[in-house]
Amino acid sequence: NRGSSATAGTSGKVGIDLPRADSDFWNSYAQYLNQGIKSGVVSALPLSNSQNDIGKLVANVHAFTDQGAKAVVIAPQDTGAIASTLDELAAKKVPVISVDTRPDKGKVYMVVRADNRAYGTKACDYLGQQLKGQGKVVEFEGDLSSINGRDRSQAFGDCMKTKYPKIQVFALPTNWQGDVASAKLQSVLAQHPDINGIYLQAGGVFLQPTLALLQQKGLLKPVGTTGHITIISNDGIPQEYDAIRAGKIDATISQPADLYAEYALYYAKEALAGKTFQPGSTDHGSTIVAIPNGLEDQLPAPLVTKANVDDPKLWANQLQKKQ
Amino acid sequence: MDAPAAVHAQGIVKRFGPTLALDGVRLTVRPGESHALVGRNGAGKSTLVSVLTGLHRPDAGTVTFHGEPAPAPGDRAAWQAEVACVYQKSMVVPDLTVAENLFLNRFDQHRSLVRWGRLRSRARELLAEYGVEVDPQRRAKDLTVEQRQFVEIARALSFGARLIILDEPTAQLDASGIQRLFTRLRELQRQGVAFLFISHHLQEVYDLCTTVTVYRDARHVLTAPVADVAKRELVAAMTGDSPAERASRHAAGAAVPGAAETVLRAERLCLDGQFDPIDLTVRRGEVLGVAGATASGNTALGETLAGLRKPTAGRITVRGRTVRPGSVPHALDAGIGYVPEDRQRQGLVLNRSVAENATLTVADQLGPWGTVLPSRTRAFAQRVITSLDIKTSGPDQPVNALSGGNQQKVVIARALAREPHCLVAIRPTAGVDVKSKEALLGVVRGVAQEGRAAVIVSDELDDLRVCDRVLALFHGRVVAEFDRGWTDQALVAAMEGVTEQRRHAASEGGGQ
Amino acid sequence: MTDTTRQLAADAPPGRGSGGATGRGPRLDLTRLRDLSLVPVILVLCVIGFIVSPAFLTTDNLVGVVQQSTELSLLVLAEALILISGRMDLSLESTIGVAPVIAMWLVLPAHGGRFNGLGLLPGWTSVPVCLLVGVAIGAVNGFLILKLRVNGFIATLGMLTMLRGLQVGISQGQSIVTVPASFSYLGAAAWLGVPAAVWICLVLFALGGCALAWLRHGRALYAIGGNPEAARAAGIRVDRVTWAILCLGSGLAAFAGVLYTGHYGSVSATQGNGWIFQVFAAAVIGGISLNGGRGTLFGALTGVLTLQLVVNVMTLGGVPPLWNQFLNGAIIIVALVISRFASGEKQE
Amino acid sequence: MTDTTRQLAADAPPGRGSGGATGRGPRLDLTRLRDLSLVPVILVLCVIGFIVSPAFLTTDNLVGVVQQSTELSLLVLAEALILISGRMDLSLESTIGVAPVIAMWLVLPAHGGRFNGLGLLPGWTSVPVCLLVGVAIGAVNGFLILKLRVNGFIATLGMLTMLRGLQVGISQGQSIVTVPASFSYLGAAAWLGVPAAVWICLVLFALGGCALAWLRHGRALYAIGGNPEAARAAGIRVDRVTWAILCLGSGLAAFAGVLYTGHYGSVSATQGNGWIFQVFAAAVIGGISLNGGRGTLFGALTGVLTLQLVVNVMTLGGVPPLWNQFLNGAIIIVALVISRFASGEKQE
Ligand SMILES: Nc1ncnc2c1ncn2[C@@H]1O[C@H](COP(=O)(O)OP(=O)(O)OP(=O)(O)O)[C@@H](O)[C@H]1O
Ligand SMILES: Nc1ncnc2c1ncn2[C@@H]1O[C@H](COP(=O)(O)OP(=O)(O)OP(=O)(O)O)[C@@H](O)[C@H]1O
Ligand SMILES: [Mg+2]
Ligand SMILES: [Mg+2]
Repeated sequence: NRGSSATAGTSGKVGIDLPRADSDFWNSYAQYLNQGIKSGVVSALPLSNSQNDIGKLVANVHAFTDQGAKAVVIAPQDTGAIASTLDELAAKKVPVISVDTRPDKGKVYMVVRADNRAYGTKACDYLGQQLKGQGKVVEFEGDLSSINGRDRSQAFGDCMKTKYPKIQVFALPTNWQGDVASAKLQSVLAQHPDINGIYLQAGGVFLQPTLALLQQKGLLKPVGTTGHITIISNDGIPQEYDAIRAGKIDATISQPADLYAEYALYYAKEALAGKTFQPGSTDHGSTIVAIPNGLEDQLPAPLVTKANVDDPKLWANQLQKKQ
Repeated sequence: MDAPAAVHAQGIVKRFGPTLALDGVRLTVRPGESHALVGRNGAGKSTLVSVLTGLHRPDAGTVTFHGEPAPAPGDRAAWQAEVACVYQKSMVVPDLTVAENLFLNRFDQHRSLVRWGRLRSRARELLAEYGVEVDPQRRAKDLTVEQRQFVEIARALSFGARLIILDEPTAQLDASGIQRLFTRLRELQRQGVAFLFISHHLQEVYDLCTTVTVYRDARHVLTAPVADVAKRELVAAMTGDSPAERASRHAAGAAVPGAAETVLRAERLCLDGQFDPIDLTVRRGEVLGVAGATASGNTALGETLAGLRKPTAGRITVRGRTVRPGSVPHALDAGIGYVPEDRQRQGLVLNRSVAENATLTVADQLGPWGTVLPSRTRAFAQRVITSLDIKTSGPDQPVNALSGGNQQKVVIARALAREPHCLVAIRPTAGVDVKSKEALLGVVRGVAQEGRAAVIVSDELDDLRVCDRVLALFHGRVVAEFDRGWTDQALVAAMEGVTEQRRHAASEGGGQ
Repeated sequence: MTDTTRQLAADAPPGRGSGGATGRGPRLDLTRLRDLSLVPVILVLCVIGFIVSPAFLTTDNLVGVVQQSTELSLLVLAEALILISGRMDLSLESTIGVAPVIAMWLVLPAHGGRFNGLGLLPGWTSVPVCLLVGVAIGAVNGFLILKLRVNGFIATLGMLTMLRGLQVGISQGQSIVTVPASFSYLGAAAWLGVPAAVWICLVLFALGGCALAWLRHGRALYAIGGNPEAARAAGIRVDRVTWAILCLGSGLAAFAGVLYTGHYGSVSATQGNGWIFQVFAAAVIGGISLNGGRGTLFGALTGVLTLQLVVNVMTLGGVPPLWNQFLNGAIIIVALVISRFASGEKQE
Repeated sequence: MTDTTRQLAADAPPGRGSGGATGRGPRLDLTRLRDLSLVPVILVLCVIGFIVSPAFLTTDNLVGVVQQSTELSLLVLAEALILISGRMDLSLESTIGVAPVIAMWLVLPAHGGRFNGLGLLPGWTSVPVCLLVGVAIGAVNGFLILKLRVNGFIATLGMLTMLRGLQVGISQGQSIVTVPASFSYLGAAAWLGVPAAVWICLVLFALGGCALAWLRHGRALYAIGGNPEAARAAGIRVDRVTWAILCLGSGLAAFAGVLYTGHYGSVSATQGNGWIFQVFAAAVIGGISLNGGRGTLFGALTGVLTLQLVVNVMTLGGVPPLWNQFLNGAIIIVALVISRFASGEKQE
């Protein structure tokens, strides 16, 4: 009956927008959302998809409010252009849960995301330790005009400069395109055959092209053997786990799609119930921090290596169980 | 009589959407016969041609060649074996070489591989055979109109068909070109090839053909031996009304007093590669003719006067005011009206209305503050439609739905719209039927009568007859100047550069 | 008499419905019909929208739809003018982003904010500067197309990439959130309860429509697009007018950028990204010919509304996200086919 | 003699370098020159490349560059054929992605894998099926353009969106990692130390080039693109040939998809996204006219290599990431201008 009492306050519907439909990560996120909605955490309007276009996102949000949504869950891939929409929603007293990105401006009820800067730093530290502080590292940057890509790049770059100055970094912009990444890596390899490490900012896009290229160049040596190129990926999708198990890559940072979905819905429910949160650590091993325009629940983003790759708690592993 | 007709068409009906292009017409061309098909613009001639050559399938009616029914619509090879054709609109591929255009899609009967060397030599032979000096290597778009026309003719003849259709083949040829064409055709006649010959130049019909068929408004009007119909009857049949007084004789009206003020003057005007320094003056009430064959540079001269080309030297003045060279707007403001050579290319915006085209040059006079008031536009258009009697359903009809003749009238209306001091018209009656031709030339003459002036650049004697004075150009030089009363032979000779008789040779460049 | 009527029949242009033959009235209707060809589509969409959700017919929703179309519609307006005069400009989709960024760069203070500009100019100049930048971009396009005579499609495509790159370079890929009030006013303000942007767009379309219909230079566009040589022979300064239109078009795109900034609260790093295809789609299903000389702004406007309504209806209808894009494409094609048959003209 | 030259001069269309007019030799050179116009650009790029990094001239790097251009070059080959015959197909960029996905969907087992297909067909059929899907797509384009007579640009644009949406819908937006060996072989294998894909592309371009130069149907493409009516009068089945070419083009795109899958180890969800602009850029700077009837495959190939070399040189030169895109666009424009002046033809 706790459930019922919880849902008691939540008479209103929740409008949920998906940022894009063409990536493994966001599709798993959608799956978890649907599970949650089915299990009746909240009652939601049909999910919409803004195809990575802020204009569509705004249009969809309008549609939600017109349909009487009492709370909104969005994942604005452009953190600037959502500002005025947030203001409108604030005026309408509609609480907003922003997943994965932190809007630059405008009131949000809660930001649910794993700190992307932390990704960059984690990756940098891992590579730094593995390479004992020297060598040559390639970094596949995402789209320079995407906040998450930028955070990861900056954090990675800063950390490398300060902590591991002896490591030479080649930052390759790719617009999240696998073929571009592969082409540029190939060029760099021609220039520096002695690359020791690679950081993939998005396993979903870069993993297969990278492996394919290394395979073809005969550089894909199992972990531990000499000449192995240390690869750390980012996302935590099943394919990366397979690669880790197979010893093709060393590690990945699990961007918790499951937690994104779970807590997006959780905070939506609480928002409808009128509950407010305070900065501080939470019951689910994360911390809520205050940001200028609201609160942010910084979910843990575990580093996955051969050691813990089979941990059932990792979302990708649960995904596999399902199938 | 007994031999089956080379081609026999019976009860042909063809409509284009609302348009009834052919209304149960018939046509019979006997073997070895030279058959003329005449009719006003829009009579349906070209449409019949495309039916006879298998490009259009008739809505009703039958076509037979030598007694056998026509080939299946798709089977082009069979059609081409039966009948060869020079269409009214150019049928060459601009970017391909002459050689390839000649043998398009029939490079080698059996092998699908093209052997270029062989193709070129065959092309050279073919062109030589028909006396066309063109390098088969050149790309079609680099040819002159005449050269292209001859290439198409050579191609048509090369199919070895016993029936050849020529749709206005002479419309773009100058006198010498026409002569060359005719000599060639007469040879073929002797070899027993049958012709269907379409032209708006009735004289050519009399020169070349034995039988003539007249269409009017998509209907068959008459078929008779050429010998039995006088020109005036022919015209009557085409136009459907009693023969008008033909103005083929030299322009009437008082001679222009030499004292009359000069309207247009060009001083040492010259354009490299086109024409050498030329002086010319046109006085009030005068129509000056600039005669010349294709390469004579007379077209370039006209275009330079109109501001379309920038002269390399010399100046143009209208009533003493110097005109900024190479600028159409300034030429217009100075009072030079212009009728371009090719109405489709330079004359008209085909998908816009008659009204809009007619008022293109006066858009600034149809309303305050740069506005163009539809009411005034339509009123203006209505005026020109009535004054030039343009056959159209109204000012709002798009011009591409008008026939050539009527399209040409719209172009002239546009040129006259600004009431120019001097009208410069290049081949104003190209491809226009006799009736329209008289009307158009009458208009030009009228301009002069109103105390203004006109320049007609052309190689058609009919055009030049209305002129008070004619300059003959040859290879960019004025080789002769004629006052009224010149003889055709003299003028043609001058245009051909045969200048044995050079009465009042122009002060300028009597050369060679 | 009979043969005059036949003559009329003879003079009727092909394929414009049997009405075309008989006199003026019907033909006019037909011509207008080409511009109205999308109206049925829009009506159908409205019916569907009403069926799938009662929220559809609320003023809120409809005004929302219109407001969301404002920026796109300005680009379409610009592209329509350029297409009518027989040219193409792909770079509009980058101009809408780069012009505001450059303006901000010149205007914003050199330090303090997350994005640091040069602080060369006072804040109130930002809008005019933005427009000027747009015009300048148009001038460059004009130079490439009219002076260097390179292929317009690829030249403006190159500009598209280059300008987008310029934007990323200057803004370091960030969205610029703090902009001068004057800059964000127009996009954000509401007049008489309706967003200012909507009024402005309507006015601009009305102005453009009148100009094309009644202004000398407006008519000139059709002449130039329909047959440049004839236009030149008729004394129209073809190159000059074309150039002016390219500048005007880019200027409009820059202005769309201003509205966008106000509307979405920041100069977004991806502002206008990938819009150009929508722009062309809207223009063409709206009856503008890619070969120039044909089409009206009203048609173009219906084109934009159609595309925007589709998005709105699909959201309200709760189309499964995965099949969203598929439907989008399908509907473009359907609309295209409908407008082609409604206007009865082959779109070669 | 003088008079013939004058006469020729008279006919020379304005703007073709005066060389165009005179005599035979020069003209031939010009024609050939149009295809070679990018060679200087490529040489310059090579020099720059060598300066910025000695690694540039290593076989590794150069082979790499060529390998990276294989998929793109196949699309360009397809587009070139379509453009020469006077049409356009934007949907190629989606075909390269959707064709493999559909093939996998039909071939992969219904359960077990991460992506579940229907398992209707044995694994070895995947490549042929993929090609067939491509051809089918081309047929649909042909139907829209040739039967319904809608505007080809927008129709294929709609197809682009629709097919991309179809791919997302079927693959649920995932990349498909486990594909039949036969499917990934061609893209991954190496023959004589050079990637198989490179050999295949070279062969295909060579075949295409020969077909265009010596085959009757090849020549027919130029005729159709140059003057459809003349082509028809000459007995070429214009619509049939055009349709065939559209199918062939989409088939090639599907095949590019096969190579892509092998090359990058999976059918990526965004395979080919946004390539079409590059395709057009490559074709046009390679001397193919968007108005049809002009251009050679060799030129197109140089176009692709130019674009790819630019990326390679910029990477080796370590261009600051932020200015990458800007340079890219700038270089497209420069290449365009160069090829325009080298060929001496206005690109209207
Ligand atoms: N492409 C077309 N579409 C529609 N109608 C056409 C077309 N071509 C010809 N027509 C119709 O066919 C009729 C005859 O046209 P056609 O070209 O045969 O005239 P014509 O006798 O050749 O005139 P001209 O002497 O000017 O060549 C015209 O009245 C016109 O309405
Ligand atoms: N596209 C068209 N649509 C409708 N009617 C047309 C079309 N083209 C021609 N016509 C009709 O055809 C008739 C003349 O057609 P056509 O174009 O053959 O004349 P023309 O070729 O311009 O004359 P000429 O070639 O002798 O100058 C006109 O009556 C006109 O109404
Ligand atoms: Mg005709
Ligand atoms: Mg005709």
